[in-house]
Amino acid sequence: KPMENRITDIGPPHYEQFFPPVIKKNYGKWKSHEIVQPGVIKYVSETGDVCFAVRCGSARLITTDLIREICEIADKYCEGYVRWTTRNNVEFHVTDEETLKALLEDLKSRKFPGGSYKFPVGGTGAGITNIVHTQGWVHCHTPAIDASGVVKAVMDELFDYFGSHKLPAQVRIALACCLNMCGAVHCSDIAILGIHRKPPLVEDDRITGVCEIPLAVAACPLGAIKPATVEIDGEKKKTVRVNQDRCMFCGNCYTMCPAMPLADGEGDGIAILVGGKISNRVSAPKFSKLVIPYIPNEPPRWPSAVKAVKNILEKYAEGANKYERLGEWAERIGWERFFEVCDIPFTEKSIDDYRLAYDTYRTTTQFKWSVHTD
Amino acid sequence: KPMENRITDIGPPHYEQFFPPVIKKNYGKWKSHEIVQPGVIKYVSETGDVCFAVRCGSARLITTDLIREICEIADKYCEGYVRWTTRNNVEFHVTDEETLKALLEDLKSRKFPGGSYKFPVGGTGAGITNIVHTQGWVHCHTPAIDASGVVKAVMDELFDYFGSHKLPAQVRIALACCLNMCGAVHCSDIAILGIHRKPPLVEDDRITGVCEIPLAVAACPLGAIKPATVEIDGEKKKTVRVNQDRCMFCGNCYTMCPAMPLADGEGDGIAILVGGKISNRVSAPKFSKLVIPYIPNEPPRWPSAVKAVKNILEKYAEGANKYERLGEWAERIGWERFFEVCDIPFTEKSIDDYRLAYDTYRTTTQFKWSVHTD
Amino acid sequence: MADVKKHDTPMVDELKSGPWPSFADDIEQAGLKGKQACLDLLGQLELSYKHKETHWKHGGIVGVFGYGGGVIGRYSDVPDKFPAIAHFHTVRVNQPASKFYTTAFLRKICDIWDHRGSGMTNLHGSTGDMVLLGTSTDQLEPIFYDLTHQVGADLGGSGSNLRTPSCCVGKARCEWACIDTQDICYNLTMTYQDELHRPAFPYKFKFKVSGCPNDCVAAIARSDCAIIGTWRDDIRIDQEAVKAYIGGELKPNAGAHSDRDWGPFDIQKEVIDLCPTKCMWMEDGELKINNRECTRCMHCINVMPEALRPGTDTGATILVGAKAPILDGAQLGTLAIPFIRMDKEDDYEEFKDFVDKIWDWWMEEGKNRERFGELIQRQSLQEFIRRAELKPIPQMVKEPRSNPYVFWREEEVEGGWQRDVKEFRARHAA
Amino acid sequence: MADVKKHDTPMVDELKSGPWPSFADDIEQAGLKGKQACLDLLGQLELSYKHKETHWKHGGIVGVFGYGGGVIGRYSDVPDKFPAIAHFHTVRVNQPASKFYTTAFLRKICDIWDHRGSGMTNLHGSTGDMVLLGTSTDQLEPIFYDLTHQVGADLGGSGSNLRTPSCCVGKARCEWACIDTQDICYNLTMTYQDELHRPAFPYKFKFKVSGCPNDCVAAIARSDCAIIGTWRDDIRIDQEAVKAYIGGELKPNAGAHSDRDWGPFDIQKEVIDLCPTKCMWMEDGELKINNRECTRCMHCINVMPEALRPGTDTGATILVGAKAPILDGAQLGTLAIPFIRMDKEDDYEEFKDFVDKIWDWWMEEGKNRERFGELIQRQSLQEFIRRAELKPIPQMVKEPRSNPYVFWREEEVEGGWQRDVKEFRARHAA
Ligand code: SRM
Ligand code: SRM
Ligand code: SRM
Ligand code: SRM
Ligand code: SF4
Ligand code: SF4
Ligand code: SF4
Ligand code: SF4
Ligand code: SF4
Ligand code: SF4
Ligand code: SF4
Ligand code: SF4
Repeated sequence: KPMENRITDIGPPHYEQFFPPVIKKNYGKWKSHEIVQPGVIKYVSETGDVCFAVRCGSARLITTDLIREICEIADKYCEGYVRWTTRNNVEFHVTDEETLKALLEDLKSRKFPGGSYKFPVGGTGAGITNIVHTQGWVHCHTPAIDASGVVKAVMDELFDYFGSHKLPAQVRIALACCLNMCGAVHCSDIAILGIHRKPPLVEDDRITGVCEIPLAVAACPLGAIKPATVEIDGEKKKTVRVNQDRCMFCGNCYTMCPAMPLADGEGDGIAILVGGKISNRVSAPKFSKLVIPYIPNEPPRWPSAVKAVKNILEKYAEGANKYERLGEWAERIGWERFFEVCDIPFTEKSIDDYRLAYDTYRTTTQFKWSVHTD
Repeated sequence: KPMENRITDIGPPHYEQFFPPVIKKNYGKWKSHEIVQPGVIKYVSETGDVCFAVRCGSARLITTDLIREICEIADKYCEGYVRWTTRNNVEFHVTDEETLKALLEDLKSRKFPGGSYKFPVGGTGAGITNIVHTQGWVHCHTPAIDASGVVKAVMDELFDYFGSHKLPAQVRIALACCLNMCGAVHCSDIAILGIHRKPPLVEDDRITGVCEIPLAVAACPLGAIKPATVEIDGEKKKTVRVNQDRCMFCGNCYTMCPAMPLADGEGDGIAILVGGKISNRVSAPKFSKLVIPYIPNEPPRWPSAVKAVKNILEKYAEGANKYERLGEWAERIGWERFFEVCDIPFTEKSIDDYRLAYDTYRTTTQFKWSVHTD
Repeated sequence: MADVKKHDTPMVDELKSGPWPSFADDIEQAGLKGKQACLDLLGQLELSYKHKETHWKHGGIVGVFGYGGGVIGRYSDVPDKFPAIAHFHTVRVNQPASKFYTTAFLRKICDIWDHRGSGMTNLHGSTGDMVLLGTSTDQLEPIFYDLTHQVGADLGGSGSNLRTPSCCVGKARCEWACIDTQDICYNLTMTYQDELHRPAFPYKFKFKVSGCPNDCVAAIARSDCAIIGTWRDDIRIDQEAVKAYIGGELKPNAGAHSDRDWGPFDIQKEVIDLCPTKCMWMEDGELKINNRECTRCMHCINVMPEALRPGTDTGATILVGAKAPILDGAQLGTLAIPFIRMDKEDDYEEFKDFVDKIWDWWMEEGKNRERFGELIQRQSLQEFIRRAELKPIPQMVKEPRSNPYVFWREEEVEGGWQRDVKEFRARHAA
Repeated sequence: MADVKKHDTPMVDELKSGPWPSFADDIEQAGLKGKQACLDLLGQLELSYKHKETHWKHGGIVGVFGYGGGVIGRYSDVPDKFPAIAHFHTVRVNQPASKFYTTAFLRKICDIWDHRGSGMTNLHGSTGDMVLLGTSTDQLEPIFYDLTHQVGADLGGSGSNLRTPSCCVGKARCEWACIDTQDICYNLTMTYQDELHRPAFPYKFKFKVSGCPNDCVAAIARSDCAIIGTWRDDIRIDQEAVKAYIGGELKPNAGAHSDRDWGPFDIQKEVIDLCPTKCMWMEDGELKINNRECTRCMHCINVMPEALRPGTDTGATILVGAKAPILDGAQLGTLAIPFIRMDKEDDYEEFKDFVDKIWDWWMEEGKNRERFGELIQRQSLQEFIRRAELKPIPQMVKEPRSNPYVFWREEEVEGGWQRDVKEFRARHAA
């Protein structure tokens, strides 16, 4: 009888009931903060109150069992309160150093049977934090890659940077498993993007049953889809045909029409984009730029992609100035130098040919000599 | 009998025969230069030779009489050689200071009956130089404004800056009498541009005789022109109709079809664009940007346009750093501040809505408070 | 529990090692404790690792009565092999603003989800929802009932409607919040419950609220309407603290660079020279700011949080149109309103007026699946300004247009557009 | 001369006053000496000043036998009032490279023009030609005959052909010329006489040659193919001269700022800090440059011409596609070849090979009235690179693309594009 006494449109629970007492009391009164160690931020209020936020990495794809374990910890140290950040890290709040110490020790001690930390502390300051990511093969219908698996592989390799402050500035990594880019892949320091590379299949025998031909045709931003008629078992059926040479694998047709799948084990893979940012600090927000057009899918640990990400991160760490975001660094040294320093082959795939392409052409004689001109 | 002994494709005379001896001898051997006074540049060669170039303003629209006068001067002081610059100034070359002095005095003394200088010396360094311009009402069929008249009016007012080095950097002014922009109006520090503001007329009774309808239709970049049929004296005639609300007055239809004139005494006028540059010095070449969308045509001396140009130039002179071009200054202080400082009302006309418009939208929270937000 | 069936998952198992929290281990543990869905999910993931292709069917439309969103339908395309995840819909639960929780609340969610779902979640989804991952169609109404009745929670958005608004931690913990991000987020969510639950838009629409230009909820990149805190008056300076930074007593950027030796703090190099507007200088040992030239980028404040603070005359900058690349290419938010008061007292009336206007325009003119930013691109920023009844100001653009293709309206042009071609030809022989 | 008729031109007369050379006065003087065309031109101009409209008809096609360009046809639309300019065609005479002249040559031109034309000229046209302004159709062949026979000159370009190439003063007078601009300009003009005189292109095509990145002929903004000198090795430094600048003995920027007191020269502020790549510094009183990071912007050289000079391993950077706004919007030249030798010895073979390739592409694919840069925009920079047989390099772009819409070719993708939908469905139930 779920329809009885139905309540709708009540909206989310009011946030205030979930504030720890120190947060509620000092709401709007915070005066300053200090990251006392990676993952631990101390806040001081105008009232003199102090609050430590302890930030822990999380796989984001977590079970109720793990949530219950988080609750257990929060009950023990944090008066039963806990929070998640905008990048899916877990934050515990304590108000005295002793509890802080105990909490940190406790967190460190908790591991999964396979040996991974349940609650690694970090993600603050000039380091990397949780990778914002999406569903991948765990839930979505359009992915070109997995999400959680790639993220785990990358974070294992970059783990050290999560728990430390040794980069020139914060580095935000994001992953999206298809061009829909659920998340902020289009504006991240390093973006891992799932891409298709084969034009959609067309299921002639099924298409009219599952989608409207005009919608499928209209779905293509490049007009590569045209209505067509085929004979199946002597019967004429309406369907579509794809001008494969005009397809740029955006997947919008499949979003609109289930009879046009793109996914392909051999064709799909990863593109790496870099240099995006969101904050308005120093330079304006920027889009990420495509620097590696394709890396094959290599489950379960995607070694080539992991290596590529790490390489870029480390070259950045070596070369950038303090406070300089990855994209600011690349712009300062010049993109030709970026490709050279990171030893990434430049291909025509990195040249824009979409709607605003002209604005990315180089229209000056200013350029640097590099391996490309040597 | 001009067809007898016909010679064709001989190309221009070879440049070398026109080099003054000192130029010929030191070709490729020049070592350095110094602007000894506005309009006079001293060149020193590796051979030890010296050459002074004296630059004089010119209306560009000049008569053979004036050319003969130039020849007379060149014969007297310059062994019969003279040169024009890429911006239509006249240059005399001498090799010793005495001749230089005599030449300068002579030049200064030559005036037209109305009192204007025939050969004002200047145009070098951090000043203004000749205004690159076009035909205007003196020769072209598409102009929205005159060229020579406007240039004369502006240069009269800015004359002092032609013969001096008091600006922060060079300021290049250009004028084009229509959107075809014959010249470098699209990349000038200050650009004076003739614009139409009424959609083309259509001469139904004449159009098929003077142009091909499909070409006229295809001419419009916005697809505002459609074929149509009208009845004239009971006879059906093919013609075109203009969707006036989609017209942006580019004039391309008139270029393709004489039966679609745009010119209109009330509607036409001047737009001012600023901040373009061409050299690759410090910053990359830039386009000029539209800051005053419309100033009415005010022959013969276009006082409002002259005032607007002078105002911008002087505000720039006050505010810019040494070596800073006008566009670099505007970008440094921010365009909101540019409009404020120059006291130019900002209108929606300055907002791009053409093909690459998105790239000009402000996509950051970074902005300055200005009169516009006060 | 003896009946749970673990699949052979050699590849997925490799994701248990390494230091970063292993979702594989977490899920397997839960599975081994009795949740067949967990084991089947890992099994199907293994198959995806083998085929390098997803094994989920193209989404199906499922939901709860009267709502047009909040549930994403999902079915396995190998249901015979993995029957426990044959149906595997997600339920998007609207998170509390800024994602603080009590353990009591969370436990109740867990109870519901263990009972009626797979026990797997995303905390949180990219938009901000609590994403409950994997249930079957028949459980949807009961889940909704339990959520509303037991924990006072409601569904979030999906489909062509308002999406779940979200915000940064703001005043709850951050000294820089210029607006009350939580209250704004909550207020908008409540005001627009209908828009959130009943798709009536051309496409999705997102609000995100950041307390300052650091934009910790990535509003400028991910929301059709970004509300970002800012201030109009001067940056507050504590000159003593400035001196303490210079003297090395305070750590620059609150210690964000602690694990590398960047040398002693140099206020000139690290703050003054990096200021994008170069509006700061030292004078007689004091830090000076020409606030009129400051663009409030936050850099100096970020570096010296004990010494500098945003002003106190606060409000928000509104940017519109951000979105991911599908289809016209990605957009960052375009500055629409440089400064707007965000007053709790008047229920954000001014802001909501603005929202009404732009939604009216979009609902009237927007094509199917056309994001708000794409409508602006198609019909022009000018049209947006007119429809939103704003004043065009230079702050809306990076730079003025460089092409001369200006649209004039007839009423702006002396004499109008109606001309007599005969008269023209009287002056000008053809 | 008594029969010349001066019109009443009160407005035009106002342009005689003021210091800048008055075209009105010049033309009137010539007219009063007997040239009715001059007076009629001023009369018609006066009428234009009254109507604020041009009084020239839409161009007519006139020219000389066998040439498709070089003359712009022009007729008055008030010929009755101004009969001497009823026909008023312009003749574009190809200027000598860099526009040095002997007075002998100029006088002959004047003689021809006084005899067969209006006596009015533009020295020079925007493209670079000597523009002889105003003659009638019957005079065209005689003028052409006189030009070719008497002064060894030929017509310049107009219409859909190669336009008259032009160049900066270069090695003739400038110490920075990295290429022989005159010789290149002359050589190209001679090589492509056919293309210049006989329209065979989709639209106009312009070459311009500047000796260094200061680009004194505005090649990067005005030519479909810009040839701009540059160098590969190090900037030459004379440390003594550097010291002289620092010491104030030499005037910065060769005296370009002489009429204003900018204070004493500060090499740090005026040179090192303004270097766009920040690749310069002082060390032990010497100026150092990390040449690998230098982008050869010319700034430091411009400021200290006695101390710094371009390197000696010189060649050109080639940029393509610049044009005015009609129709797709203005374009600046796009970097196509970062460095190419420009060798007189081999007749610029490598460069001409490049030209052949891009013209082939344009003539094959270009639409009517489509400029080369518009073809690149329409078919992509990639296609340009392929057709020009270049290697894609990052120097061609400001930044890599930010949208992910990459075109892959079938042969690049493992397994190709032919797939069996049945096989797919065998793995994935629909
Ligand atoms: C907790 C969180 C807000 C929340 O509501 O959850 C947060 C909290 C803080 N941010 Fe943030 N930011 C948070 C996401 C972001 C994001 C959004 C994102 O990454 O998706 C951004 C924009 C990212 C970008 O630019 O690409 C962001 C850009 C900043 C910046 C600008 C840094 C820069 O160099 O550009 C600062 C200033 C700073 O770090 O000095 C900042 C500063 C801060 C401060 C210092 C603010 C304060 O006084 O409380 C907080 C601790 C910083 C730290 O972790 O080192 N926060 N911050 C988010 C933590 C995410 C996480 O789990 O890792
Ligand atoms: C004579 C001429 C070349 C020619 O073949 O005719 C020329 C000659 C010189 N130019 Fe130029 N430039 C000439 C047009 C240009 C142009 C093209 C234009 O204006 O249409 C430009 C690009 C304009 C732009 O950027 O918008 C140009 C940008 C420069 C620059 C870069 C200045 C800058 O601040 O961006 C320099 C370097 C400097 O002045 O320090 C330069 C430097 C020079 C030097 C110093 C080169 C030399 O050593 O001989 C010459 C004297 C400079 C002076 O006049 O102060 N020349 N120069 C042109 C004179 C035009 C005139 O009559 O006024
Ligand atoms: C669950 C979530 C990803 C995640 O793992 O967190 C998600 C999942 C999907 N998104 Fe998304 N989007 C999610 C946040 C986003 C975001 C980020 C955000 O909201 O801040 C974006 C980028 C911002 C934006 O809106 O532009 C985003 C941009 C898209 C797009 C591209 C829209 C565009 O205009 O470019 C699509 C395609 C579509 O709508 O057809 C899409 C479509 C989808 C669909 C519904 C797949 C589809 O083709 O219809 C995905 C369902 C996956 C599944 O099976 O569970 N999703 N999607 C996020 C929502 C969780 C939540 O409610 O909290
Ligand atoms: C005479 C001259 C202007 C001047 O006063 O100096 C000129 C005059 C005309 N130009 Fe031009 N253009 C002249 C240099 C230019 C330049 C500058 C340059 O070449 O460096 C440009 C900009 C650079 C470029 O090519 O993009 C230029 C861009 C145009 C355009 C726009 C082309 C475009 O692709 O955007 C047109 C329109 C057209 O071709 O239909 C045009 C068309 C015209 C026409 C033929 C009018 C027309 O609609 O057909 C003009 C004839 C005027 C007349 O009656 O005398 N003219 N034109 C210049 C040629 C003189 C010479 O040969 O030396
Ligand atoms: S990015 Fe694409 S594949 Fe990944 S969750 Fe979003 S829509 Fe699905
Ligand atoms: S994938 Fe995109 S480009 Fe290719 S056919 Fe489908 S909609 Fe068109
Ligand atoms: S700018 Fe326009 S009106 Fe002026 S000369 Fe060129 S084509 Fe003619
Ligand atoms: S002026 Fe331009 S936009 Fe207007 S109708 Fe003619 S071609 Fe079209
Ligand atoms: S956006 Fe600003 S106010 Fe909000 S958490 Fe980040 S730094 Fe604090
Ligand atoms: S907030 Fe940014 S712009 Fe303002 S003073 Fe600080 S660093 Fe400069
Ligand atoms: S472009 Fe360079 S080489 Fe040519 S004149 Fe100008 S400064 Fe000299
Ligand atoms: S030429 Fe330009 S980039 Fe090179 S060192 Fe000089 S100022 Fe720097």
